Amino acid sequence: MSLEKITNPLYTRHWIGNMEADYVYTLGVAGERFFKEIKENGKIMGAKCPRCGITYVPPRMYCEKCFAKLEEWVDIGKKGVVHTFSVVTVNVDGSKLDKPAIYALITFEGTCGGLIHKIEKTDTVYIGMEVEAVFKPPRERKASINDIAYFKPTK
Amino acid sequence: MFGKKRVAIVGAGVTLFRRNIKETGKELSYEAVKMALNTAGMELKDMQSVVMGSAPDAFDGVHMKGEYLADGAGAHCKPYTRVFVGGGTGVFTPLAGWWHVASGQFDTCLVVCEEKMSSCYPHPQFAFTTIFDPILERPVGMNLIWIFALEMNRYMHKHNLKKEDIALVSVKNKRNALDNPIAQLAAEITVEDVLKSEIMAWPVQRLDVSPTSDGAAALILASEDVAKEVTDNPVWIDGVGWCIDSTQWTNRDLYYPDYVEYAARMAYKMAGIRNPPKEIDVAEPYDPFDYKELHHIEGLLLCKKGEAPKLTREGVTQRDGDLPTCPSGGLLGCGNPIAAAGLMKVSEIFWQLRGEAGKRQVPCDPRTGVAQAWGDLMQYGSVIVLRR
Amino acid sequence: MSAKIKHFPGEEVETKDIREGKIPTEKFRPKAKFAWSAGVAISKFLDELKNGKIIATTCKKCGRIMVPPRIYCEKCYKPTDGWAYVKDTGVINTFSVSFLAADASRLKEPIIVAIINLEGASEGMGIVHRIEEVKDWKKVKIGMKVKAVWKPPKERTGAITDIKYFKTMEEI
Amino acid sequence: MSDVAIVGVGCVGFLPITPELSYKELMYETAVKAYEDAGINPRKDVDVFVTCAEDYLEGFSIFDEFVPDQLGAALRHLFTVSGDGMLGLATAYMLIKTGHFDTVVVEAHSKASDILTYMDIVQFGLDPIFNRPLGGHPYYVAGMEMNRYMHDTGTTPEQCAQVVVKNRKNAISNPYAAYGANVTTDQVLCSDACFFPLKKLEISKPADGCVVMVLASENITRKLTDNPVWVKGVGWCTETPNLETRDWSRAVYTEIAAEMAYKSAKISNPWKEIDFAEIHDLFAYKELQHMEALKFCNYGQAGKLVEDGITALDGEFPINPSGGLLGMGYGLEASGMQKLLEVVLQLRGEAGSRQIPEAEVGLAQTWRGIPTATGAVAILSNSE
Repeated sequence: MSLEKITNPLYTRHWIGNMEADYVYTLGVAGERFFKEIKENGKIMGAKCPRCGITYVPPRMYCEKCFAKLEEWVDIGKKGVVHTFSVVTVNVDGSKLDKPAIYALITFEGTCGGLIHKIEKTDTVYIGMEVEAVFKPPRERKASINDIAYFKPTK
Repeated sequence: MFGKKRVAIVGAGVTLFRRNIKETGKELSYEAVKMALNTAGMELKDMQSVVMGSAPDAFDGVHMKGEYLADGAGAHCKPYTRVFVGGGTGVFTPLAGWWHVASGQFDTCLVVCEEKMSSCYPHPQFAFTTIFDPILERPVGMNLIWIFALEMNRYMHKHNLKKEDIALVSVKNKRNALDNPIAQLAAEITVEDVLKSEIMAWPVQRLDVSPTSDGAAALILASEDVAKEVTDNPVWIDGVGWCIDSTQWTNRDLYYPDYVEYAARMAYKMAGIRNPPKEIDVAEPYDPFDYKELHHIEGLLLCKKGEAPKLTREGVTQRDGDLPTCPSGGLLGCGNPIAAAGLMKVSEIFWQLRGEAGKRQVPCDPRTGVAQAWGDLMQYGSVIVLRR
Repeated sequence: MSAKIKHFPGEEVETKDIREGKIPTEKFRPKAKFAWSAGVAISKFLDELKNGKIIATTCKKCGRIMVPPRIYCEKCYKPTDGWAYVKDTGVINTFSVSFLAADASRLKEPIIVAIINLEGASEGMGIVHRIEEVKDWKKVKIGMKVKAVWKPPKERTGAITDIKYFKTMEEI
Repeated sequence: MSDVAIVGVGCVGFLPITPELSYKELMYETAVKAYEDAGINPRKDVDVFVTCAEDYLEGFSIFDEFVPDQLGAALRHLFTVSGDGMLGLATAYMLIKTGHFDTVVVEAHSKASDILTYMDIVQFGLDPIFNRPLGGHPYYVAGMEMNRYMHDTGTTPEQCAQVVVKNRKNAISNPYAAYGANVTTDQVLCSDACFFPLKKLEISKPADGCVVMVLASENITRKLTDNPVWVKGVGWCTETPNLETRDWSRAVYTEIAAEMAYKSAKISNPWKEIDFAEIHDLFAYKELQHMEALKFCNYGQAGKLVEDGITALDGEFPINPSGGLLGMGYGLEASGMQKLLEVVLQLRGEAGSRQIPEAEVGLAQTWRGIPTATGAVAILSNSE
């Protein structure tokens, strides 16, 4: 233990700084193909493991369980089910959001995984609710998860 | 060594090293692991534990990137740990794999190193500004290259070296890399070329430096029993060593890496090596800068202080010399995806000891090899001794 | 890298294709802001810089006068015993002449950076800072004596940059 | 293979802020306490030092650089585990088991108050391609998990709230706790549902502090102390980093880690063979979910145990006697060490008014927080 301590609260110095930089991420081999399908064809794809028989959404380059390479891609449609959700009322900095945002995991029949996304155009949301993807207009798409504007209830 | 377990390397994999690679860090890790598993004739389910090594999160641009990379590293539902000692990580990670197996806790351990430096835009240099003390050093406007330049200058001053002496390392390693299919900057260059290249921060010039890169590498470690089951040709980890010097790098004489010497002594003691220059047949000292290889040859006690340039001049460190260093082409020739580059060095020694290095094979029929990496603020040494 | 392996994975892409948007990417800039507590030793060090002085801590056991100051001696692993001023003059331990700025951009006029062993501190106790007022950078040598050039008292904030730079004692 | 014991502990904190100490000084003060407790000189008696830290929680790239001096590890054998302190314990355990090392020091700390934008940093941990571009407060992940957990198990909001009431009350008598308080179930239930169904008072608040532990082989342990705490088993596991493919209801990482730890500790009936547990409760529901993963009860039964007071300090099976992270404060990568610290103190009989009578075997469990599915479990005992 040191022989001296700071005893004057006005004397506690702090140094302000950051660790900020710009990042540009390539989407990866599987990611690039997945988002190009969304951007160009408006299709949500999954990838099937030849060994486990599991269809992964989003598609990956490999099966995380057995490490087989995933090369068979399948269209999984636009409709899914809310597996779970959260209604968020605050921004990252803790300030109140103008209106609550619903984040959810949407799962697709016969597949493993799903998509994390926002749900809009609804006052109610529940686990098991059927939802469908609403895409941005083709020219606004950038090969990004945000090319899906949001999910909305099918009914 | 009664009661102590021996650990073998039974497989290795490495991706291309390039300035930008399309694969995500996860995908790069997967490719390296898949190759390592194939070379060992094993499957992911055979791996009981996984260790990840990767340099700052500020390169890949993901907080807790060890967690992010886990599935690509093959860690799904497995015991998984990331270790991190700056630039020394690549050689340190197999040391962590070693204790997973040597402890008797696991029969196998998958060792993975990954770096995707290109995510930091426009240049990974930026991430390096935050390796310095925020109060005393960052305000001076520190640049990573400076700290190497300061060390290089001190080393040259203390031993009265010329840049010509040092440039020979770059010439050798870039030439060695011509035989390495993963290499990013393999080239036939001359000392003249190095001396004429652009001055970055005197005495560091463009061709004294390894590039920034994307890449991944992986090793499969196994206990003695498993190793003997899967291969006739295991390579044993017989010595491990690591050491860190004080944070106060401006209070130390940078001309000599004490921390590398301490790490080497630890590893040699474990391996029972008393006379390193005589007993070590091939070495992969860490060479992110050309002078660093010399610095590290000395720290590894492969010659006396200040004598590494002489060895280089006399051709001793060439592939066909008495003590070949960086037969892989090193970081200067292959590229420097930090942690992956360090693990690439370990895998090079692995292939050399197995006699499978092809055009890069050193002719001396090596039995014992050493790989080493350096890290932190001129501060970290990690050393591994391998035997066949 | 075994000679038995013929194919090495990894799809190379060109920097310019990323820059020009030919390859789809995601972009992000994190907010990562910090307020590091300076603590006992460095708070005092910064305060003294504001007064135009450089303060060190001392260890009676190993006899060292240490700068930058710390509240523990890392060699003896005991609390440091007291404070001592060291001089604002010193000797160049090593230096570099940089044509690169911190962001890796190219400079027209080089920056000289050095580790300066301060007089009055123990052997080899250096700090890192810049050297300026040099006409011919090729004349900078290890072992040269240098002196701190301070900001005017009113402009000092209690920072390492209260020392603007060091300059060589003899004009070069 | 030698047995492994904890022979010294030190703790400074946990406090909401520590403006008077730098992170180095905080670590120094703590390490001195641990070395005094163990009766060792770190410059001579320690074979390996392990520090547990993540760069963005410190504000440095390569935080490893800034660690050795204050631990007495300059020119010694130190390294960083980028993970929770309990992974540091697992590492120390393995190092000693190799037979090459006798004494290993593990350090983990939190200087959370140095971070001005903690939640932005948590967000920076999300997958940069599939998740992060959606934006939003990263704790939506916790809200989603709690929702599915409650849906599948029938756990009620009241039961989750009672975890908060219990833990913050326990913290009142813990000198290392920052957030001890008498909170009512209603207060918790009425607090803002910022991440519905997760409420504001169900979220642990960050705290500053540091924990250092000295571990030793059997031989050295016998020389150093009459009061060792033996590490009977350790387990750790990463399920998957992918939000899409993980189990949203069960803590699979804890199930697997517990299985590994129970196997080495030769525990077949945890509820009977373990006396108390320290469980990661960054969010109140996590305590319940983790209890089930640890096989203290059947899936979906944990809420009932809390409701019935069985996990209270004076209950049949006390959980988080320290006050947990809800009561002590969330010590980031030190949270596993906070858990271990309380188990050590209890097993040494040094837990003051929190002391659990005749405690012999304790369990500590940790999780690496959002967005990970990584955790660890350790089983400690004061008898061999």
